[in-house]
Amino acid sequence: MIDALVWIPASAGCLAFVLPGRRSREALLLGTALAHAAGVAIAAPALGARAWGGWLGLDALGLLFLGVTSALFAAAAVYAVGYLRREGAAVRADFEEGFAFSNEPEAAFVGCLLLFLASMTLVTLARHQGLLWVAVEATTLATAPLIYFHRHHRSLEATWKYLLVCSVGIGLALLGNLFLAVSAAASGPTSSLLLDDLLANASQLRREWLEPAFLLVLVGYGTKMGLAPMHTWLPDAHSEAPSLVSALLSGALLNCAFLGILRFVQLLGAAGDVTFAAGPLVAFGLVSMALAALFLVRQPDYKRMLAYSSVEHMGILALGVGIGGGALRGALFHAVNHSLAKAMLFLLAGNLLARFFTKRSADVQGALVVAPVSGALWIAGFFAIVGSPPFAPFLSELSILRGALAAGRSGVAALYLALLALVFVAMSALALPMALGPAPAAARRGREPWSAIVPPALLGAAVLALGLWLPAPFASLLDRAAALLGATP
Amino acid sequence: MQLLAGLLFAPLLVGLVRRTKAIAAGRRGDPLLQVYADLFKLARKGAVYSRTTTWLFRAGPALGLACALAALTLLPMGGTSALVAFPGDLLLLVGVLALGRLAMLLAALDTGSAFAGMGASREAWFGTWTEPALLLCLAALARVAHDSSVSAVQRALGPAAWSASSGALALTAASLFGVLLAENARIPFDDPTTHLELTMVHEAMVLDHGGVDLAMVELAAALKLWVFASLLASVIVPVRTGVAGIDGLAQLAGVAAVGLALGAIESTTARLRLARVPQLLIGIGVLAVLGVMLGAAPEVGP
Amino acid sequence: MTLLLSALLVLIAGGAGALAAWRSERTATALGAGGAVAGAALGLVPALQVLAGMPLATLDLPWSVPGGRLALGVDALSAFFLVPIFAIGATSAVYGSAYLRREAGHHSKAAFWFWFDALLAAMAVVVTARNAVLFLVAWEAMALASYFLIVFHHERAEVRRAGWIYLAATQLGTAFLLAFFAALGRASGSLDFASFAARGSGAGALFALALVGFGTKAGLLPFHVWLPEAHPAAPSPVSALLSAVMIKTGIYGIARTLTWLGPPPQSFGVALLALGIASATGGVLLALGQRDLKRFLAYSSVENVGVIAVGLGLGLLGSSVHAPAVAALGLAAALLQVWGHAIIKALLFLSAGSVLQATGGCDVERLGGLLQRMPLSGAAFAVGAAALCALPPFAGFPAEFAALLASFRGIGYGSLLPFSLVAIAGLGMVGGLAAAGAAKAMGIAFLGEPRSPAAAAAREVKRAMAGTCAGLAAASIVFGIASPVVVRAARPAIELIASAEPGLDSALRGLEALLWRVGGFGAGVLATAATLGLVRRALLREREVRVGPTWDCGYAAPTSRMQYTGASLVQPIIRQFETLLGPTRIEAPPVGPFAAPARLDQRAPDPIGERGFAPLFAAVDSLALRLRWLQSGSTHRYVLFLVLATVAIFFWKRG
Amino acid sequence: MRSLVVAILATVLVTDFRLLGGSRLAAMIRIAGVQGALLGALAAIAAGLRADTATALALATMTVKGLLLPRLMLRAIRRVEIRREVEPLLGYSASLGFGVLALAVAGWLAAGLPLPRSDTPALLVPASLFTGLAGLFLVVARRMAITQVLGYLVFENGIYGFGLAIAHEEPWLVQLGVLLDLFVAVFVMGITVFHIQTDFEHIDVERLVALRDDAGGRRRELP
Repeated sequence: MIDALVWIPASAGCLAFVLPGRRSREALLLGTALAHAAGVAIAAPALGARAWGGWLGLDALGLLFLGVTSALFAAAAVYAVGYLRREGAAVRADFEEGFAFSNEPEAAFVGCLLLFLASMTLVTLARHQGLLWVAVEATTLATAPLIYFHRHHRSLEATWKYLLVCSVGIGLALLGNLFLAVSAAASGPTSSLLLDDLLANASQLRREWLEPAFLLVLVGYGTKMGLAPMHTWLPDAHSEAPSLVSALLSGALLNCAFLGILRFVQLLGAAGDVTFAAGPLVAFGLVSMALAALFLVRQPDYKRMLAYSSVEHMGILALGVGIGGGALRGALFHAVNHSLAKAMLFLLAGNLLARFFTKRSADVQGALVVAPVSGALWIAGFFAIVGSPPFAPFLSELSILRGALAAGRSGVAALYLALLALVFVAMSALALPMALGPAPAAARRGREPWSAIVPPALLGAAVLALGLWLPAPFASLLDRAAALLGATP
Repeated sequence: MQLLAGLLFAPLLVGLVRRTKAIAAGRRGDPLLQVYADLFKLARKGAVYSRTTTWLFRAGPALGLACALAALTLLPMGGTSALVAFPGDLLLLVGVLALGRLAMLLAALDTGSAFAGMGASREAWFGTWTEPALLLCLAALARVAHDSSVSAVQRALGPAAWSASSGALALTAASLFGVLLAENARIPFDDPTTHLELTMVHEAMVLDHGGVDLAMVELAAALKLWVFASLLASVIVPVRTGVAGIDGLAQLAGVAAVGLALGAIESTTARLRLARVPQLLIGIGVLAVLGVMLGAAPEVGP
Repeated sequence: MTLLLSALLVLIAGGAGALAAWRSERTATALGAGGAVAGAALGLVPALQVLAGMPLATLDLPWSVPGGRLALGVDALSAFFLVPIFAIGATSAVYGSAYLRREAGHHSKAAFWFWFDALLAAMAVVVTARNAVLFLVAWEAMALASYFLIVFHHERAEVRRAGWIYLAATQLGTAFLLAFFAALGRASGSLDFASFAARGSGAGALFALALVGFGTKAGLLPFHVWLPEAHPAAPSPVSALLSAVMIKTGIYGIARTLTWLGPPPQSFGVALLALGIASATGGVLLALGQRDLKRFLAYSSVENVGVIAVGLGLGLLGSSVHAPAVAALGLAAALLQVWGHAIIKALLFLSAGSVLQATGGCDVERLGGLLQRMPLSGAAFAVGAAALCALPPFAGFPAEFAALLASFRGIGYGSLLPFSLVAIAGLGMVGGLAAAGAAKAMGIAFLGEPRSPAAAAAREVKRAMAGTCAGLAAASIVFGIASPVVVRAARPAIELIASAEPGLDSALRGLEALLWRVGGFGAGVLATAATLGLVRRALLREREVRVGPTWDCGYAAPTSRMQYTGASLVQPIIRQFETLLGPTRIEAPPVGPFAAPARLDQRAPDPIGERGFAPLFAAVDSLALRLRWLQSGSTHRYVLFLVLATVAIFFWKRG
Repeated sequence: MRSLVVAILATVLVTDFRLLGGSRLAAMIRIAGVQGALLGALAAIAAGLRADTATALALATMTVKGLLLPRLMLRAIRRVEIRREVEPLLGYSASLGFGVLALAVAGWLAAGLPLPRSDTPALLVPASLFTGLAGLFLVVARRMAITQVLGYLVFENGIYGFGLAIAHEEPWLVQLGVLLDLFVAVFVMGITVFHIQTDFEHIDVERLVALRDDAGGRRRELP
């Protein structure tokens, strides 16, 4: 049953390549997004379901990320309809350097988008470490053409860096998975890379292989997740990709890589060796936060700003998981919050780009005047992403802080707070002046299309609602997901 | 009692000072009662007001005089309690004096005159130093007397207190005398008789006042001098027989002595350069701090 | 509690209604301002009830966010802070509805009222929250709402900059509060205020965190830098609300913290006293040099908050040596100042707003003669200026009296002697400097001749605005005379802070009696002055009264440019402190026979901002720029980082 | 049989050093192909698999790694007329020095990783780790994009070699993973490189550094 969640977007994706006509492709995209969301809603109560002989399965952790992915994809799909109509296939002039370029064929774009969804769904459903790895690799394959949508040299460069750096990372992750296989081989004849088997026999896993396996996977998937210092591809890819792709990359793809790491944390936890994971996770978390914060200071490009902010938040996630306990639950909550808020901001960045024709934040001013809804949402999104109440990231960041203090790590907590404050100061100096002030004459005014406003508005409403009220099913899902990783509530 | 004495004798004190100076300078000087005559003459005059001024200019002198009178009601005479006496009235004394000063400052600025502005500037400047110094003096007295009411302080500052903490009281008295000089626009801080515009402080502020307003200003100034002199006399004349008359007379004598001393100083000292004034005032403040520190051993418990 | 909740609802509804009615400015204003006034009136009732001694049920509902509970309660301390929030809130709303009508531009007045009402509601929740998450949410909502109010005129670059400084400062402060609450909740595992029990160890660190966090909001000295930027940038009714009420939530936070940390050690009192004296003297010194009336008032707020901190410090010192008289007087001084300063600063900021609207500027050197042109607003400002100097019988004096009396009492306790001396000297100094400042603000801006055509053309502002100021002026006199009523109202709050020190109650009753006398005396002074005024009038009745130009030693043709300027008025004072303040003058004297025109600029630097925070930010900035080579665009390097990270982590965990 | 395995592994090591010291692009691509073919042969004899599985695996590997990928890359360089020198960022002798060091490190790492099955050739783990390190070195220390792809290919050869050590546990998944990875990486990267070389000849394609943060001129004043 749950395998349909993979099949539907996969087949739709293949179909999109051959389907003629824009309308039909739009219908396919929206229909698949809707079907996927509906499928997730139907599958949600059936936690524990298995398919493909145990290679696929739905647990709390997977459902958490699957739900986010599905929601984000729905938002991006709606946005994409308007976006593709605006972009068109004609040759256009680049607004930064003035040369002419054309876009990728729309069919390829939509098809890759749908395959991207399929591969991400596979990541969240995979119950086999090898399959998980294959799925993560598949996301790379599906996203490369998406980043190279605008066929010009900057996006090509970004794609190239994305491919090269992430492939090396993924290669390391593969090595890690091979190490895991060695570790499992020692545990008996029934060994396999099926997660359920591994968890059941976790105590017999060989530590001397399991631990390096974790380190390799941490670095490998960490590259894809955007942990510093392996994050280097991320600002380029996020800034050059179309905004809705950036939204999916930042909001959904990074989470998928994070899930890959979490599966190993789960294994280490089951093997009683979770303390081994703590140190590297906290270290990568803090380094990511610190580097991102420093690169946010005076960051001239607002899409890169959002990208570095993603690095920072991935650092927060790693930190939270590394600390464990209450911080772990906070980190999972934060992953959801970050996805919603960041996707919202990237979509809005696309709106601003369409109005101001520049990615330099210094040249964007008076968004509230030029595009009142996008401007207001941009401010709201800014406050959400930096963790101001009443938005949900505040709650998750507070949970992580409390977790750190409860674990007796005052130094880490102090550093964490200081870096959050630095990020706030740096980002507020960039993001707020974009919305405020008088508008430049060059900006395009006029009514904003609903497809460009409704998705970010809904994402913003979601992140606001979660900041005010956690629905009981969501809270219990968080609890169960955290329990899978060994956190005692 | 004090109110009566103050109203009666304050102009006399001013006259006494002037007379002393005159004699020291080898002149005969005005009659002692000349100040009264001046005041009456002014009170009967008409007035010229600047177009620039507002009601504040007219209210200033009245408020200033009211403050001086109020200060007077806080002062005891000869061991009897003052008209208004309660713990903490020392602070009220400082408060009303400051209110009077602000009233005069604003009235001066209301004229828009450059001289008045200059006077106000200097008055405000000195005030920033005299106010803490005065408070510290009073703190020292309160410490010795274990009370923060002027009346109680006066009662307590008898020979016993002097013998117990003579050093503290002497320092405080010296400091208080310094504050008196500064607050009342006396040499070496200001020259009450000068009319060289660039050097004066208090007089510059009242240049535009005339008639009954000037009378009020002059009377207020005289009363202020009386208040300080009387306070100082309470410290330096530790005659506490318990008989109000004798103590009162002793206090009056003390006031007179202060007046004579003032005259003597003004005859022998030159006015300080403006820039040096704060240094002297800080010195006065330090004396007061020492006075507090040297005060009686701290009491135990509440 | 129902009333408080309905007050919050009315506020939120008013704000939302104003936003919904954004098409019609008039409707939006009516809904927004009306909502603020109605909500404030509703909210005042429970606050006053509690102050009158009627306990109020607390609200405690589960809240699904981690660590959160929807817990609200109004105890004496909350109620004491609620009263100014609602009272000044309503006053500012009334004033603002008239004020905003003349503010041109493309600003959304609907948004203004939305944030205004939201700010009131958030402040009310801040002082009544009984759960840390709820508190922090309200605290940040307060910061956000005030930020949007401050950047109302965001078409001006300096306003945006001021808003950013405010936002950054408040966020840095909040970081400390996050740490504070998280650490406080660690022992009990809960973030409910009720579970924050006294803890022996670590209280000092907790108090330090709270002091920085709340001190930033309150505007205590090293953390005050946002205040002189934000308050002048905001529209005046907002400045009034910020300065009179919002910064007091920082004081509330400190007071609330003290109820959790158990009997305070001496160091708490010393810290507060030190911060307080530094803020009071530093604030007033920095205020003196300002040309902008609203900036002056903002620095003056730093001073006044400093006086509150001095009061708290003295109170805690008294508590620490079990001197109930000192404790009671100190804490009473602090709380008296909370109300007193709320009235004074609201009055002054609103009057400054009237000046701004009447003349188009707030630079005192371009004002003058306004008392003649705006009699009611000017008179109100005069009262406010006198109150600002803490003179009897105006609103500032009762607190000053109590604080000084506390220090005088403190002299009697050996260990408190040095602190008392510092407090006395500091407060005395502040009093003198404040008088100079008030003379500058009042004397240069309102008196004398107008220094610019705009000032000469000024007319009295709308009746609603001038009337509001006059009402506040009257309130400031009434407060100065009837302050014992406030002490009585504050008594249970003081007992909460001082954790039931024995003897506190009688000391407070004693203070009430004293303050009645002080008030009566002050009233007497005013009455005497009035009588003297009558005497004067009687004397002048039969005399010739002429009106002419200012005599000014006989200059026949005075111009307004010959007047003493504000800068020269305070110049001798400022120069004495140049070592602290940094250079205040930029001089280019004429040189040589064919000299270029000479220049003399007076500046009013903020040494903390210029020599403290600016270099710090510059250092972070340069560090950030120096690391940029990491992102050099070279894939070779990027892969190298990846490999190095792998190698490093293997050496760390496996080496 | 055992000596044959050792001989193959030793040859792999030699190819690694040849790659580190190589300067002619086409030759290096061929060497990498040879390396892939050797590993394919290794799969057939050393993995302890059933004969049919082993044969299939070896054939697949040899085809893809030994023939397909090198041909693809050779075609790419012929089509777009890339310079034939590899343009080292680090000199050849230093590269060889690094090789010696990396070999030592690989040996040290392998010593800490005892394989569960005793019948695995002892040289397998250090040789594959070394190959992986050599590949990464090529990615980092050779300037051109095409050599980075080549380096990646060698890196993957190393991982593949390691995968042989456990091929009996997870035969299909491991190999499929490796091949898929290669497909993604080399195929997509190849296309990308092709694009880089053909579409944008006017740009200095060897230095893809337009996207960066250290550009000095683009500073923004803090408000």
